[in-house]
Amino acid sequence: MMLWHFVFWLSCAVAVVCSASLLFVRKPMHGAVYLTTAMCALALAFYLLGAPFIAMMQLILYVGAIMVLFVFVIMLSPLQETFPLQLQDRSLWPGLILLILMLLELGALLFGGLQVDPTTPQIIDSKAVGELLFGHYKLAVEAISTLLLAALVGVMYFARHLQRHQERKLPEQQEAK
Amino acid sequence: MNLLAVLFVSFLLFAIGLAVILVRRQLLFVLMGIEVMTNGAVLAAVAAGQYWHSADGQVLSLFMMLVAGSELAITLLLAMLSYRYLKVSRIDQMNQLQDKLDKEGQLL
Amino acid sequence: MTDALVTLPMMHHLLWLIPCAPLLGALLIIALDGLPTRAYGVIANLAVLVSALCVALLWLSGSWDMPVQTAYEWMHIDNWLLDVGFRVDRFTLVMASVSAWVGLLIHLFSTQYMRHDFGERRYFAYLNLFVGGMLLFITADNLILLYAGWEIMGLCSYALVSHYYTKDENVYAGRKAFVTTRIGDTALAIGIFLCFMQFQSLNLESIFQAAPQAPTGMIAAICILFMLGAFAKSAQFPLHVWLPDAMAGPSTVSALIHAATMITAGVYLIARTHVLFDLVPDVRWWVALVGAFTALYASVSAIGQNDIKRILAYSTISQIGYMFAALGVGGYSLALFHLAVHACFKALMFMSSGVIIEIYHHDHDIRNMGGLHKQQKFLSFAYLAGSLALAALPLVTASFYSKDAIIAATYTADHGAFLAGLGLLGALLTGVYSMRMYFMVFTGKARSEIHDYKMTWAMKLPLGILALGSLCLGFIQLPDSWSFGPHLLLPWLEPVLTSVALPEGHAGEMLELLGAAAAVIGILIAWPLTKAEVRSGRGVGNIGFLNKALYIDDLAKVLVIRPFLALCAVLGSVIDGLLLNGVLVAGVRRLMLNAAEVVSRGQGALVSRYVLLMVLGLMLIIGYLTVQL
Amino acid sequence: MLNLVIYFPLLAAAAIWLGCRERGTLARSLTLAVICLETLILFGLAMGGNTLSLDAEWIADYGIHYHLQLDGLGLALSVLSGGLAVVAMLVGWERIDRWQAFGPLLLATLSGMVGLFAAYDLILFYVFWELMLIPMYFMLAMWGDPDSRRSATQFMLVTVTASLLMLVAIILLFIAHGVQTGIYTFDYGILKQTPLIGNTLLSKLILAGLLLGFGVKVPVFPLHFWAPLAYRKGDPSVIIMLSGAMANAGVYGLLRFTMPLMPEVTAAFAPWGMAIGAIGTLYGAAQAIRQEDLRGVIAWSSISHMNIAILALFAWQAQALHGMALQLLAHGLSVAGLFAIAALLLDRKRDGVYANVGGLYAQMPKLGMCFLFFVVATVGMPGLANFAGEALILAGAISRSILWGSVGAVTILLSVIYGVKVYGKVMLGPVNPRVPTELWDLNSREKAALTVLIIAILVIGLMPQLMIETVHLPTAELLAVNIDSLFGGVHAID
Repeated sequence: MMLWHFVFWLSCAVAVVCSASLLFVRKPMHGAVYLTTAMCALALAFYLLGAPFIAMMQLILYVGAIMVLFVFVIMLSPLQETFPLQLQDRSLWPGLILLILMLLELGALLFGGLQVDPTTPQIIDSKAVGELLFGHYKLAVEAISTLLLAALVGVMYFARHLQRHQERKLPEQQEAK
Repeated sequence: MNLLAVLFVSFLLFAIGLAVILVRRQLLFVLMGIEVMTNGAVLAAVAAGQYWHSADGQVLSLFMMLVAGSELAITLLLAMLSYRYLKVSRIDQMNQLQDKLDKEGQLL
Repeated sequence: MTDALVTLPMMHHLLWLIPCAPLLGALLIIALDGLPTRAYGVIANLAVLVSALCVALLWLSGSWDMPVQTAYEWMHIDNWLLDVGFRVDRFTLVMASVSAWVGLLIHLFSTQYMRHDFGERRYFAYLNLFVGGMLLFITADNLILLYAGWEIMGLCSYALVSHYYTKDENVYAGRKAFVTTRIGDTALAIGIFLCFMQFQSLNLESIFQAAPQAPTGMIAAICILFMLGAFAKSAQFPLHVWLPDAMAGPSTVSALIHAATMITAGVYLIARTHVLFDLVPDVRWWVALVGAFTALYASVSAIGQNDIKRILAYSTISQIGYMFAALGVGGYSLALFHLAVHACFKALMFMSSGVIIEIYHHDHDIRNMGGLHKQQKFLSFAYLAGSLALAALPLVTASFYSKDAIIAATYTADHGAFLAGLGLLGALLTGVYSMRMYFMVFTGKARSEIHDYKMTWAMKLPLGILALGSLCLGFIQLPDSWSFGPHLLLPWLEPVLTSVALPEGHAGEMLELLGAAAAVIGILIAWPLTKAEVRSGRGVGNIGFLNKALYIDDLAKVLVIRPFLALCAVLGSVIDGLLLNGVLVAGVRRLMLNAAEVVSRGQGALVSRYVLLMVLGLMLIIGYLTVQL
Repeated sequence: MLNLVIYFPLLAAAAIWLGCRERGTLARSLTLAVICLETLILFGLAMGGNTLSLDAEWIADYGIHYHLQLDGLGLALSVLSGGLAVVAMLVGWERIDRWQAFGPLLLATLSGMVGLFAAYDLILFYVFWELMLIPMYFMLAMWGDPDSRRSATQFMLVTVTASLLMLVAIILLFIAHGVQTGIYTFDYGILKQTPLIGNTLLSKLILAGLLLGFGVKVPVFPLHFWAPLAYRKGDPSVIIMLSGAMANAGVYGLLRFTMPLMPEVTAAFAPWGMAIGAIGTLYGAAQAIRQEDLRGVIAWSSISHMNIAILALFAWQAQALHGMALQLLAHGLSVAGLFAIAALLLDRKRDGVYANVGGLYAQMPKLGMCFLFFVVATVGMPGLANFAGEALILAGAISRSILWGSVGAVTILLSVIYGVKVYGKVMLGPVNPRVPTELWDLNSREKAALTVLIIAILVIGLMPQLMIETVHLPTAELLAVNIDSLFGGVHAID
């Protein structure tokens, strides 16, 4: 149990620290790497919480799909600039102050009066999830699948836009030459 | 497992994501911040589900991931388009749809 | 009297033809397209002939005691029971005869007179409509139908006065006629509605029966409103302003308006509703006062006119004034008598004046005429008959018998001496202006070129008949005080129209003599006056005060029309311009714009600001939860 | 049958819209055919003299019924709307372009109007009300003078605001009625059975909302500010529908939903309502006198005449209400005739501003005669339709209140001033040198359009009893709300 606690909180800490580093990195690529790390750490945390299915999904979907997308975009994007953090920008401060206030409130909320019994995590396997998914939530699954389809169509549409833009650009460049 | 502590971690993640959005105004970082926020929410959902020994939390987080995935697929492409067409990368420069009224109240 | 020469029981069912034949004639003329122009004149004549014959048949069949015919139910809602119904009694019959037969003569005259004129078809349609309207007005058995005829006449007067529409002043004259008389129409309409409110009926008979029980105040209000209506229609002071201008139409139209239809309608209205007026003698007295005053005022104005038609116009106003004076003292049958006489000589004079104007090449100014007697003998004698009748030459002309009786009758009313004095003075001046006009036109040397004009039988016949009427119509009713001669009209009308007591003895004889003397003196003054005027080239017509008819018209323009238009403008700019569009519309617009600007600035398309607001919202929600738990 | 007459134009509109994308002339012919058919069906129903009705649950939770009932009054107004639509089409035959859009919009409006006159449920009424208004906005904005956009937008904003107020009032009425009786329903038939009692603040608010909502459409005197501009700038064909047919809907709404549903508060308001009607009548007429163009005069005269109807409405008296029904029809016909004349002049490139016209009669005597006929009808010549309405209204109003009835009667005078003035300025007088010499007189299509109106005006004027009998039953039913006992206040202000 001790080990569980150690590994769990460590992975949580890694996730938090890696996320927080997004605030400071200069290059998007570095940010993507930190984000990937954080997600992997979270996957571990999910596993430890007793949700192996979600842990795998976290790896497959987030790390395997979303982050890859990120990396693709970063690599494809034409401008390779760096974005340093600009804290001297005054307009940032009210937001940060509000954020800190919110955190304080959260702390007060969570640790102020709530009493929650600690429990030991039990493993809820993919079978249970699947039953629920295709039983009670089947309508939501349909909705989500429609959403995915819509996203697919949307992406294809935009991608064609992108293509046409490039095609238009090419002759112009040739003429310029 | 102390649920409150896990929830606090998830809130922390959420807050960090929000902070990223607020502080870093480049499109890519904003998107990353959104991902962090989503992750925080997913963590909360999973933890709560496990606490109640129910698979609902996991189903919910699965949905969230899928939604986040489809959202990101489109927004990333849009980000790319905005680089190409508008030549901007900061979200506060992307205000082309802003209302601008002339003196007579007609939209310019 | 009731022995019928011809027995025609069907007559009760033909009453509708009297007003409807000319109306249908008008409809036919409008509807039938593409006929030769002459055919329209024929249709119009036939239509009026039908109603004239119907009236004649009524006489012949002796059915003058209230034949009533209901054509169909017009509007019926609860006690608003309104039929299209016609009714004839003795008084109506006289009036209808005047309108129909004089109207027929004018129609006949028009077929020649308006030949090759402009807009003949339109002219005949309106002419028919006009006569139809008048006959409808006369024969109607309820107030609304009466009002309908009244209004149709207003419309026709508008259309016919502005017959030569290509000139702005003619159009304006038509408009003025319609609008001014419409003032009276409004009063009449309100009066009718009050009648309905009071009696819950529109039928004349039932109103007359219920009238004695009604509150006097209400009857007085109704009578005042009717009186105003009559004044406007009959061009009594101060609503007479439209009539002199209405000379813009063809002369035959003037003849129709003055003799057979519209102008006399006011007289008829009051006589028709005399049951109500008898109940409120105080109101009725005002009718007499206005009438007598108008008689004098119009004679004064007529003296100062140079336009032949304007002289005639003022003479009409003056003569109608006498009729109102008679009405006001209760001499309804006297008014009717004078009305018939006046119809004859006025139609005659107007139609003749039309010819005269043609001869002098559309010049209306009598100062440029003269010497016509040698060229147009028939016209001259006809006109002389008319002029003398207008001047009421004693014994030989009809209006001596009718007008002097009126003057005598006014003497019996309250302040009778004053009323009779006004009348006598008017009679004197009438002699002056009427003979001045005749002398200026027909005697002496021609002051401008005289064109050839050949009158055909269709023109001579009506003029002849009317001239005969102007001279002889009076012999049916010699003054009551004369023991000899026929007394046909007034006693015959007695069952319908109560007659008035004339002054007895000394005063009566005095008045008779004075009346005769006034006319003769007037005529005698006219001759030297005309001589002097022809010689010097300057005369009464050059006196601006008289020529402008005491400036009443201009006064009305300044005092009524302009303030009214200004009021309209002020109301419009204050209510619509300032309050509604200025304050309300523009204010709301301003408000919306400002609000939009604020909101628009608030959103500003800055994503980070949205996030900030989101954070704020989140903070508040969580804060709320924290406090709650 | 009832559903058929309501939805037939709407379905036809959809079909024409989908089917005649590029074929304007086909759309025009089809639209005319549909409107003629619809009008004939309605006319047949009106001649039949039966009241059609249909009742079904719609949204049971809120007591909303699909309740339709088309009685004599509704039928008469529906036939009028259909007839005016025919006239509007005929006079806009060549001038209006893009029939593939105009036709469906016209049909949709017509459908809304028929539905509105049939609706026996407040929510249903509201639905049809909006169905009637929205196509009208597009017709106003897309056809008409080049700068009609602005007036159309103003029209839209004002009417939408007003109809929202009306909706709020309807909902408040629903609640108030529910509180009073325990039955929560929008069904007019049920609401009518148990009218709202008492002169409370709530009922005053409801009345105010309804007055504003319907009054804008009429337009009642101080709410008329949108109308002159819209009437002047819109295409005359559209305005025929707007002023001739649609304005009636406002009066109809007031007639149905104020007095019968809340007699006490309405009766308390009635003297003020009569005052507003009388003053509005005079005001409209006075403004008409001031105008310097044909369409401006017609617009104001329309406002003036609709306010007489308001005078009658609040007199709530047998003659006045029958007169009001006649007046609605007569005003619709005569104002449509005048706007048709304006349309025909517009076809001849004459916009009706006094400076650009004058002496047209010489070239177009037939058009001039028709014009004069409509002017004369408008000024209330006996024997024509408007007189029947006005005489009844004024007689009824005077019976109720001598003061306001008499004030209203002054319109007899004022109407003739502007009527003959506008006729004289446009048609008579010296020929304006700016007028081209090759204007054509009426052609057969234009004659047909005007003849329909002229015959209708003559028939109603000469035999108003036909119309009175048609509208008698519903009016008598309305008059069953006996307010004589409630009417103490009227004579008090005399």
